Amino acid sequence: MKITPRPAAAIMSLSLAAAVLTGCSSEQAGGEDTSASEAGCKSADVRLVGQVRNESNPYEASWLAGGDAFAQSVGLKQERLTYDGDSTKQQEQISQLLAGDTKCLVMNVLPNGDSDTPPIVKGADQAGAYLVTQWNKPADLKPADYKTWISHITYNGVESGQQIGDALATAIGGTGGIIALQGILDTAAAKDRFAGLEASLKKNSGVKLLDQQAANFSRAEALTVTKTLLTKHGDNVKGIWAANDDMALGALEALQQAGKAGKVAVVGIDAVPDAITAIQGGKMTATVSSDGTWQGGIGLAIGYCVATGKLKVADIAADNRAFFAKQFLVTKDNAADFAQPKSNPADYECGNVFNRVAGPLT
Amino acid sequence: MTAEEVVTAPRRQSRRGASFRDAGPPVALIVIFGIFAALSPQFRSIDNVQNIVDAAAVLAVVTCGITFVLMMGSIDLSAAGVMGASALTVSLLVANNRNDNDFGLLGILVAVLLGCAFGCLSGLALVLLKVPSFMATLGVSAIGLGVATLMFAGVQPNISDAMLESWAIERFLGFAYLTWIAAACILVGWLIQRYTRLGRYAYAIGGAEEVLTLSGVRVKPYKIAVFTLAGAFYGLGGVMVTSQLGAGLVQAGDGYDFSAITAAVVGGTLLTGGRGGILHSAVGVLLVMVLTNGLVQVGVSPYWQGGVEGLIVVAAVAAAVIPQRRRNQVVK
Amino acid sequence: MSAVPALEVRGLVKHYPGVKALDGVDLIVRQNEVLGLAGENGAGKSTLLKALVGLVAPDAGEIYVRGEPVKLRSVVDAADHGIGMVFQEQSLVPNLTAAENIVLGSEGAAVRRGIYRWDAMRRLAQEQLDKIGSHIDPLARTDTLTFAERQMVEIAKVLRIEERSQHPPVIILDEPTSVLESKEIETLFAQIRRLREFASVVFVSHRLDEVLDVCDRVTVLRSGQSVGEVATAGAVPRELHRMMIGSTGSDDHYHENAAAPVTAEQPRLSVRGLSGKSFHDIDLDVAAGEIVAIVGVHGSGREDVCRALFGAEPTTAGEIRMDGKKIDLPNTRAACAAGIGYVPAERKIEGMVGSMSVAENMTLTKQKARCTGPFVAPKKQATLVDSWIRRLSIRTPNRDTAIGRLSGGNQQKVVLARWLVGGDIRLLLLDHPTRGLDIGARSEVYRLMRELAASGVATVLLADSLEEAIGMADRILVMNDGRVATEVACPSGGKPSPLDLVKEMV
Amino acid sequence: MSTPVAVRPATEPATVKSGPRPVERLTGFMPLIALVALVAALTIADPDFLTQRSLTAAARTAAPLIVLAAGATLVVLCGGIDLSIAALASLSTVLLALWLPDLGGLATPVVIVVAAAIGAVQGTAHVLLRIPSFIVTLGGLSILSAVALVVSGAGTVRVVDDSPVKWLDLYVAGYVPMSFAVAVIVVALIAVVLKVTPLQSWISATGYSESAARLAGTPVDLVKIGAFCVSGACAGLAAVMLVSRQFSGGPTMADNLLLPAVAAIVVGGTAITGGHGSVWRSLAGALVVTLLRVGLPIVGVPSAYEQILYGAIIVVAVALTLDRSRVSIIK
Repeated sequence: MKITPRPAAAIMSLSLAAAVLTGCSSEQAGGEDTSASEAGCKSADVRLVGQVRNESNPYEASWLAGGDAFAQSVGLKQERLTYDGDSTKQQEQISQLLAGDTKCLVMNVLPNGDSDTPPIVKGADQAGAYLVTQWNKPADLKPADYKTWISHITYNGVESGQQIGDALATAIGGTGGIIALQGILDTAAAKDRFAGLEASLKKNSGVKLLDQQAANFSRAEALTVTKTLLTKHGDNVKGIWAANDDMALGALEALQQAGKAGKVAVVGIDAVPDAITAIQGGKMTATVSSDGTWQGGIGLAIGYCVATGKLKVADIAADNRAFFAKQFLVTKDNAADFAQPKSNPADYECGNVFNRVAGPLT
Repeated sequence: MTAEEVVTAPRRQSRRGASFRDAGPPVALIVIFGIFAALSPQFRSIDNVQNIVDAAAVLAVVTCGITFVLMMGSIDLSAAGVMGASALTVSLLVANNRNDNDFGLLGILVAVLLGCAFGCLSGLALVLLKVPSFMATLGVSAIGLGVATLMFAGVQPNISDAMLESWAIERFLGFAYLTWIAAACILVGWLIQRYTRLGRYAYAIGGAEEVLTLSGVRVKPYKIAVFTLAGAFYGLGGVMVTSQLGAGLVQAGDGYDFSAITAAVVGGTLLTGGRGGILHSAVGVLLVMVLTNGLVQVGVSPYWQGGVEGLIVVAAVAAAVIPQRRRNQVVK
Repeated sequence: MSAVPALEVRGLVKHYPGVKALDGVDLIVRQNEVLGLAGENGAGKSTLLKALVGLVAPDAGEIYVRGEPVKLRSVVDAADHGIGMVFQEQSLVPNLTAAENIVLGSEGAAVRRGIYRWDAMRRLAQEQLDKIGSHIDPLARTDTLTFAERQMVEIAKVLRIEERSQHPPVIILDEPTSVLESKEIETLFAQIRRLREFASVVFVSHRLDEVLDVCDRVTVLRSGQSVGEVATAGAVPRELHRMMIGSTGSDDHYHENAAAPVTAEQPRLSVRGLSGKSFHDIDLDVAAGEIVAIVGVHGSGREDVCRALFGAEPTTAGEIRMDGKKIDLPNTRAACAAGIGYVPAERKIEGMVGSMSVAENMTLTKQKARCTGPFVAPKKQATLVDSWIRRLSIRTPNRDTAIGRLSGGNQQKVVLARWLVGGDIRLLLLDHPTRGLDIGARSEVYRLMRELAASGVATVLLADSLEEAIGMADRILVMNDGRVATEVACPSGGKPSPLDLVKEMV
Repeated sequence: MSTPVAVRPATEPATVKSGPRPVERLTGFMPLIALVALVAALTIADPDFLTQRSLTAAARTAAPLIVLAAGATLVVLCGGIDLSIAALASLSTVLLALWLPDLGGLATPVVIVVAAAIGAVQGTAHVLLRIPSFIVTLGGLSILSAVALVVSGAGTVRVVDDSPVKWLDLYVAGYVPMSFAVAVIVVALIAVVLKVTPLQSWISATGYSESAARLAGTPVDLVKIGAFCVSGACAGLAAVMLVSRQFSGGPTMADNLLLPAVAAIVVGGTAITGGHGSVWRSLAGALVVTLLRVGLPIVGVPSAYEQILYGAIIVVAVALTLDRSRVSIIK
């Protein structure tokens, strides 16, 4: 046993003891009063933050690009935050961000999963930062209950899952076996989309789900899983339903390697450029557009409008506080329209920000 | 003078070749293969066996690299980052949709060399900064991912290079070209391990590093060289993933670091170094792939697959070590 | 004989924290001679040797090779100057073949451009092994060889230095005979004499008769200084011993005068029919205060019996009784609790925790001795450890020094003290307790064993040599192929001769 | 039976007093120095970073990582590694979220005990089956993740009434987040228990030279199982902190904390080969890692460069903090 004192340990223990002696409180002291001040920010004072998982996939890269485009249109710069699909890192970044100056802070956030939304919302609400969230939130958490959580935007996963399911059924002529590639199992997107597929299967009784495996939204995993399933089910596989385009593209590679390119129909969701190209080239059957560029811009636009006072939270219709955005089934017929993601400044006018509402969140 | 140990008793164990303890993993492989084959007729089909071997290609190449590092008693977690960087590099250098480059084989070579460079960086951090390999390679992995993200720049590069694409699609004697490349890597790896100073020293460093120093061997350059060699394998692995996916992904190497270590260890390479080798690892890779494939084939729920796989890996290693259990044995 | 010495050392000084290891050592190794180096444990031999092969940078003083002053920065440096050493702690890579170990660091024709040529390597290694008359398979993995075989490989390896330097080499042998068999020792001595034809040899051994036998001249070190030089012709061990310890040594090397008569009626340890993987049907009784040595060749199973008695080796049959009470030894904990102590042969690996302090090593087993309730009592520990440091004359800067920094003998004393601090030791199992120790340290260990026996501790000894077994034991068990071949009484004054024992061992 | 032994009368006191040398003192402080240097660098990059609120947020953020790293440090000190901590923490968040409605305040201790038990099971498997801890815990990682997925129905489990864990979200003295205070108390507790009991000796001996420890009669197996057990308990506590912060439990919630936790241990200067280090070092290491994870993007480093910087800084930090005098060979 070493008896030499450890200075570091001593300092830590002392500060700890001091802390315990002084008692506890429920609120952090020293923070300024941060009740949301409706409106009143000068355009130049607004701080725009876009947070997504990473910059290394096309969808989220286009999201950030959309955010940049909007910020430029109002003469600001978007701060980009990425958290590598790491829930804890996302929370840590948010809480660190909210520990700074939050007066005119506008955040357009893609929560990693449903469970990540509540603490973000709570933190933003306490700090008085304007928040727009997208994709993931628990059903019972509603923006309408909060002052600065302006809106939650998502796409109807059940609907898109069903749409591509139907497209797939049509493509294989209404009968035959298909396999499904699921996303990360504990995300709402994965579950909703799969629920959509199940609904579609009910409708198309000739289509049989041979197998379903998780490929975690990953192109590489989808490749391996598809190869395995192809050998397992052989020629019975007429179609592949993938919960996103990355997996669909992985499945396409697997088909090509198995010498079955073109013989099996593939559908996905997200309308990433590669998928659009594949659809145009006839390799893929269908996808559903979820416009990343628009998502990146619109979240900031809504927040900016509220922060600068051009829009009042109280005036926003209840249906617009949490809504499904319009999505489009992309097939060979209309693929050309989606080939180039474009940012339309008119979408971001404060009067137009809710133009793409397809319906209230159910 | 007195004589105490005059006569040496007859020896029982073999002194040269493979010993009993090397038999564990192959036996486990055969047993697990047998179980799956009995459970699922699809599993034992020729197609599926081809599929398993093809699917093992990339993991085999990555494991070749990691095996050398593990033999030294170090560890390497840089595969994910290095593969990402090399995947992006190769996809931007061969014919692709992002730029007009069309360097073909040269591009592949550059990607492999980049892998070497990253490996070298890990080695330098270990040798010069004396950072344990666990952290050094973790840091290099992060750097690799960062470099890959820089090159990615928001648009996925899709390759259109006929040769690189053909690697994943064309077949020779029933197996994809990639599989033959992996087989070649295993052969090269084995030759390096058996017939070069680099390979033998890697093995010796794992056995008794201080002795090498005492014998006047400068260990440091060999350590760097081993990491560089491993980096080359990861670089090639990144190229192979790009060939399979038809696009350069930052996530090309996701998960390969831990799978490769698992495969190597399941094959009988010790994490403490000094034992095992390329052939052990090849068996380990097959074992892991048979497991992954077999679980899907017999229809284990996707929720449980990971768990069952973990359980079987632990059981396989346990079964392999039981014959050599001794009291007072050190297990880290 | 040329006038310029092959190797000369002048005024070498080396300090370690709290210890002056070398205090102005002078040494001359002439060409074509065998120089013996003698000195007690801690006299500075190891440090001096390390300085000669570039492992230790001296604080002051010069080293001259053939008259030229040199700075030796590494083993390679030393080898380039023709200085090579066979290390006491074996320096072979266990998972390489013997051949690779022999050529390691100077592969020559065996490796071309980094590519191995196994045939050439095997031939090269075979040549080296032939030189010393060893029949080891060059392609055997080193960890499958016995200790003695490994030592031969090591000597074969250092002889490679002949190829490395154009000048006559200087070869240092640090305790090369400590575990060799007599035949091998003879071979080694023949080899040393052959070496003398073209090289200089520095021979270090704790066996003074060996030193006198093979060396031309002996330099004696004491407390980091060279205290004398003796031509071996006509010298007697006693004279050397006197120079080493600075006074006349006692003839009673094994302290037989201190041997206490054994009077216990009931055996302290009683083993019946003990069987395990490498031993069968062992019967063994050790009375309190008795020292029983077990002798046998390699593979006789005596080490395993010893470990089995400590719960470190599984047994398949038989019973063990302590003071008449049957005990179970599923693990080492149980053995410790039963008052059994074990001093392993591989001190550095199994005996001590090199990074931990003397105090921690000493109290590692008998934690109660330094604790009050479940807590460590620093004062109690300090008093306890310091008292044992004094009682066993352990040379250490203080109780918080890492044990790895002490000399071998002092390390061994700490390891022994570990079993004594609890005050509840009843049976000590000593596996080569004096391996690698020199006369002085050995003598102290012997004396300690005697005192422990006198106070009633039963001892099982696996001795370093038959001589030691005969000198120390009250009774000797001879083991052969896992079984007890015979039992020989060994009372003071009626000691058997080594030959009697060897007969039974084979 | 006692056996007095007096070998030789003491002629002179054999011990000399000498404290640790200045260099040794400095290496003890290195993790702290690295921490301060990092804060300074971040402040230079963005002067707004050094505010009380910002530091408080960082401390709160770091709490679960500190606890995870502290527990795993014990395993590392024993010469092993625990790769299952993050997966175990994830599973624990799910269990806590599921049990909170029924057990209320009791759920917290129950979850910690369950997590400790799972850790002990892994330790036992490692010790009894003689499988390297790397493999056991890697297997444990997969198994625990699978269990978490199944138990949670592959979804997030919301905590509607989080009052039983809300106390962790309070602030001590207005400035110090309760979770951070708890984390420091845990570290202090572990450190003190180790220091005042023989455990410190046993753990170092096991980590540095297991065979020597065993032959000295040290309860090596128990020490190892105990280390895994504490590591599990810490994972459970980290899970409680995460739930209190996140208002829910999720089967993958803490998974990404594995490598940061290991990084924290090593950045703190604990030898990954075992035998040398301390939980205090891991505390400092966890703070460094947290600042890197959170601070770099906040001060405006772009994502790609952030990863590059993270990799480079962590390597340099380890180079600074590792006490090489205690470790002869760096693997």
